[in-house]
Amino acid sequence: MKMKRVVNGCAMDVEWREDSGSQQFVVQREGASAAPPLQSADVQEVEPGIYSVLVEGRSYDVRVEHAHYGDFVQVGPWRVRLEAPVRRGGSAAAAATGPAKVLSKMPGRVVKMLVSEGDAVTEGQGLLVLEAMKMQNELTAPRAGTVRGLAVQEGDVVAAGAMLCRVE
Amino acid sequence: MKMKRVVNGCAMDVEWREDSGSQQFVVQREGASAAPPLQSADVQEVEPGIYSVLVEGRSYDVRVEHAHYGDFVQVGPWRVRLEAPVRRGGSAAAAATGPAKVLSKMPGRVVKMLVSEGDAVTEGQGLLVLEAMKMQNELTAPRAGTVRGLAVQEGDVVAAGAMLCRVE
Amino acid sequence: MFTKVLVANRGEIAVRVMRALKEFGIASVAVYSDVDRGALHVRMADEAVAIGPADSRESYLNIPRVVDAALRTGAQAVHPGYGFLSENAAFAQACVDAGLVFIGPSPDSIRSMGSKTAARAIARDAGVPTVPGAAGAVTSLEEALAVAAAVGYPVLLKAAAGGGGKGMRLVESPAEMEAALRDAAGEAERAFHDGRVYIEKAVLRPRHIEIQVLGDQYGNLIHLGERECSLQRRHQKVIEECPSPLMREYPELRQQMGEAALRAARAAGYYNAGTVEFLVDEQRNFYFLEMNTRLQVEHPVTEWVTGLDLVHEQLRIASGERLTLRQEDVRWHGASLECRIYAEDPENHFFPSPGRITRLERPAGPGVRVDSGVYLGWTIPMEYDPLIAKLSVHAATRELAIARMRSALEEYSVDGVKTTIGFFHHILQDEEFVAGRLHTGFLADYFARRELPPTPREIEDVAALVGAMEASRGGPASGASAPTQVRSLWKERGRLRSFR
Amino acid sequence: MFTKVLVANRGEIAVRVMRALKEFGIASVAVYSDVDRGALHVRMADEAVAIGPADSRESYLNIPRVVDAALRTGAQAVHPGYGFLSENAAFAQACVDAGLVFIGPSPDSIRSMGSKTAARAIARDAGVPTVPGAAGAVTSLEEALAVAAAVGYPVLLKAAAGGGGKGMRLVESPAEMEAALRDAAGEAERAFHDGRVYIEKAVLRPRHIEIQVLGDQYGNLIHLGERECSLQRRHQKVIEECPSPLMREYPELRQQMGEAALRAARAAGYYNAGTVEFLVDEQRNFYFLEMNTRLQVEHPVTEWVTGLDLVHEQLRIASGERLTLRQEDVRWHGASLECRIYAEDPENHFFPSPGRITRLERPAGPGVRVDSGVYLGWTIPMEYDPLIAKLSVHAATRELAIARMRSALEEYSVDGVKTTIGFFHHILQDEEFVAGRLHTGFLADYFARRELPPTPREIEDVAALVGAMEASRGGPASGASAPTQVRSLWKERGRLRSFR
Repeated sequence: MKMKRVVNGCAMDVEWREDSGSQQFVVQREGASAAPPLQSADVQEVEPGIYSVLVEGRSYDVRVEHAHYGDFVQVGPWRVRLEAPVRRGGSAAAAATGPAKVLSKMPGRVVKMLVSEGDAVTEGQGLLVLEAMKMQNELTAPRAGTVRGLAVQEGDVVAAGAMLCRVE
Repeated sequence: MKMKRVVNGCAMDVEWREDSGSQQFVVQREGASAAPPLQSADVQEVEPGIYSVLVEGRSYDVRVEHAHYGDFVQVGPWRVRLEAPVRRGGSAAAAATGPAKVLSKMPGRVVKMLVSEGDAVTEGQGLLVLEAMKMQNELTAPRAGTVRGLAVQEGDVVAAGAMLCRVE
Repeated sequence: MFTKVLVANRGEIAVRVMRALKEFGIASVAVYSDVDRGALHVRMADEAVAIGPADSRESYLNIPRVVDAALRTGAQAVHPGYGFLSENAAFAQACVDAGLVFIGPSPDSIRSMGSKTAARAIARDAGVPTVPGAAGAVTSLEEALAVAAAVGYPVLLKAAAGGGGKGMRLVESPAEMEAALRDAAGEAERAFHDGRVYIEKAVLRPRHIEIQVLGDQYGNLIHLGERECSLQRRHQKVIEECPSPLMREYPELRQQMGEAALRAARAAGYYNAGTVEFLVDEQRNFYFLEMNTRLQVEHPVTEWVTGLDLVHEQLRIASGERLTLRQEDVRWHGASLECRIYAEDPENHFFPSPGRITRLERPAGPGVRVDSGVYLGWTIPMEYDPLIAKLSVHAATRELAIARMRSALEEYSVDGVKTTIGFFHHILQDEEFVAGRLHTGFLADYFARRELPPTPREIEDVAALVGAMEASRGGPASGASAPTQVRSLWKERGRLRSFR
Repeated sequence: MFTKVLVANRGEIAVRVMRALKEFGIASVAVYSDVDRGALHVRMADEAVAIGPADSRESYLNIPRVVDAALRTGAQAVHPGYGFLSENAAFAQACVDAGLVFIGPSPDSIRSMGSKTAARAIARDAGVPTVPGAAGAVTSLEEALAVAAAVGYPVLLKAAAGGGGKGMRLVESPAEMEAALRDAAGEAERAFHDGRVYIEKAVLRPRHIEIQVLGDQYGNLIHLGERECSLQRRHQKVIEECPSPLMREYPELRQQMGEAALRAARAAGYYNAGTVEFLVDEQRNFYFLEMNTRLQVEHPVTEWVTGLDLVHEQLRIASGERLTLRQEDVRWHGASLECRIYAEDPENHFFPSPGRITRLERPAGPGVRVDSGVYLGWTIPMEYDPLIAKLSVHAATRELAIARMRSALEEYSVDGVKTTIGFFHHILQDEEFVAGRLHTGFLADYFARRELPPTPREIEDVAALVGAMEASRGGPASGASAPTQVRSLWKERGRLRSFR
């Protein structure tokens, strides 16, 4: 099997084959010129999403977390961010220039609106204040533009990742 | 809803109705003449198979276990055996007189056969020796009769609940 | 001893108190708000009473409802935990008036120590050093400027009624005073319904060290030594320890500060468990800061090193027993640390991260203690404090305690919410921390200077392999690119091997 | 200190040793058999080496494979845990010969204490009382009958080479001797490949009390007090505690037995951690039983009361450090109990119950320690010891420790295998146990006399309700009878209410 993964922001090609129970695998970092070593791994899923991995005798306890704030692989004390590869020319590039979505980073209650639909805002200007767990957080405009599609009002409870408005 | 349950060997009729979030319920023991009290319960499944139950203000942490050795309800420190009601004239009655199955009570390895197919045995006579976790256990004939359908031999590994033979 | 006690709290502290009640054979009554119906403290209690909606002003802070719950269930006493109503003199008084024992000090002690200005006056009169500053709350900008000029800048503005960093502002020059005063008063008003603010000289790079005291209702008072709580973010403690690294160098300080704490507590007529907080400057001068008239979050580190159970002691004292322990019986063994595991994102200004716990594994083994208020599958509500659990350890030395804590943090995993677990793991490897050079600005410095070690290549390789294997099976993190897009690495390496 | 250590064991003790290694910054190497590939000790290790099939004779008991694993991974030392090769002098010798440090006593000490007859002779020569009996193994029925007649019936037959109750038989009259001798020798042969058996006078209703000793390689030896291990089934300990309830009444006994243990250990040239086991009769005479030349399963209770970490001490001693602790530094605080949580059915002669753990919740909080070798989802193999975990507690008094243990047992839940959790919960409510009237026949008496309290009606009601609700949703325990079969209880009670 072959697969591209983005690990801690670095694209990697992973190739592995089953070899009588254990896996032979190679990981090539994008842009790296040196040939990566062929390694032998024994990967056991001991619980759903939890793996015991032996690589050349070294033992790693690996735990995959899929959460609303992203996908992570915890390898012992190391926390590694995992992403699927972004298609070239896809939304990542568009996001920098197109309308910016303002998403809630956490579940919370909207305790104060600082702008109204159609307001012009500068980058970094406060849009609204969310409160969760006795802490208030001001969400700011990711770019200059006009507030559109304002989806919340004071007192609303929003989920993590909820769209609050766009700045166009 | 109404349902029959056998709790610690005692058949009980349970009836309950949803009443704005909490349950009104009645439990009648089979053969009891006194009218059972109507009680109010708030039953919340906090995790699959784990319930927080409030009955008239008293809090019970309830945990249902379904295992190969039976169904149990753990209520705080109390462990209660739970069975579905046996149909009248069903297999329970038949078991006392018909062929008796000899089942393995635990996973283990057959370390010694004490009888052969077709042997006549008396009640309590040793049939075979199972070993698990460094402990040997002799399985005995539940009744007098003839050994039939012997399904294992020395060295076999058997699962809990596996049919080992019948005594007819 | 009591036969039934209501615990007027939630989360880990309610669970911790209920464990002690059970050990004493005392029935426990939980109170809960609508979002806490399935909370661990409700599940652990013998009885539970609903007291209102999620908003704590309508439930956990609602005095009549809590008192009513105690009376209706026949509880003889109320344990307030920490936070919520624990330092509310009106609540303590309401309990007493209703014939309930308040498991804590007298309403009078709470009242006198609850006002920071009054507490400072009590301490000063008892001969306990305090930070130079105004005797009472300032009433005008002019007065504030005059006091600041007299004690010298920088100065701190503090809420007279509160704690936890709310209403606190550092003022470095007269020009900043007006805005700071307005902000501090506003925040204090919102947090404590009391906008009064007082001024103190700002102690630079101070340690925050507190003394645990314990007293019975017959005037016997002892101290159980110190806890160093200098590691704070937003004036909230995150790591606490005993002994303080300072006491290792200057052991006489424990006795000096202990005696000062006892003078302050005695002046307030204090009984039950309480904590006297001090600032300690770089010359090891210590200044009375405030008294917390309740059990502290971080009491486990004192329990580890003294071998005492503070909630057991609280129950004995509240039921009228005399202290059997004398000051000379108190001994300190080894070293203990506590990390507060919060549902917060330490990489993003400790942003709260409420949500559902989808996986939970807790550390165990020798010298490891977890005080937790959550369980697998529980949704941490957004309405309350983000404390998930307190992880504390004990070992022979501070070095071993740090090593034990690091191991325990590695064993700890909570999925579904962000936590401070990884943050602590980094902190405990920090040279300054390991050297014990602590002060309340430590974390700000740390974030500015820290360089996280790069993830080793072998770790990334393992992560990439597992991530790829999971994605290839259509796991949640798939979005796999088509196999043809990836070049064969075997071919490139010219290592075409035959695989069985 | 070492930089890499191989742990020649599995289960909870391998995990416990690895935790200590990590705290010392030492890399750990696990060994595992085929069925243990996913075991917790493999997951926790830094490196792991497969050493053979499930049958422990081909893996965990295979000396060349274990030594080879240590050499190949570059480990400098081997920790044997308990059981398996831990008391095998040939293994200790093989380690030494391969240039590896064996973390334990010298091969010579193991050898001399490994033979029970030789150990008894050493003890006797050192002035430590032993149970009257034959000086060596008996070689004929005639000799056995003569010895038994000399010391008086009842007598005990014991395997010269082994422990753990294997090859042990009580003989109450000459008529029973022949069969008992044959059985004991056969069992000893199978268990230890050594059929030799010796005879001792049977001490009636004895307590089993052992003394923990600790010595360095320079002749310094101290004892860490006793553990009472009288609660046994099939000669296997199930509950251990410190202090022994006997020592509360007769505190001088600790010193007397401690000194006797040190004499025996000194005579064997003993170093590292070891345990001297005694029988104590009803007149408080104590008799040397045997010496266990390794860490004991129940070492946590000693760690709780002394505040020491025995594995840390083992590592220090093995690496050549001197004991820094003197006898007068050892102090005992509070009381500790340990319950061994086995995958067994206590209601059915402690039948083993291997299987997959489908749900797991472990107790936590102050004074609670869990040493576990399993995890949620792990299938406990049928090939090894059924010990799942050791639950130990510490509190100020034995009464509070018992209460704390009961609470902890209530918090503990393991589904998918039967366990001894509920059994312990009952035992800890037993009057005789609470009174501390312990002896090695306690459990046999207990099973004969105990009357389990009937399940309260309210508990059955709740169980019936939850069971019925679950079944009504088609849960696994359904097999629901048709609704029409059940009479309406509302109608019968004449309480037709209107429900919204």
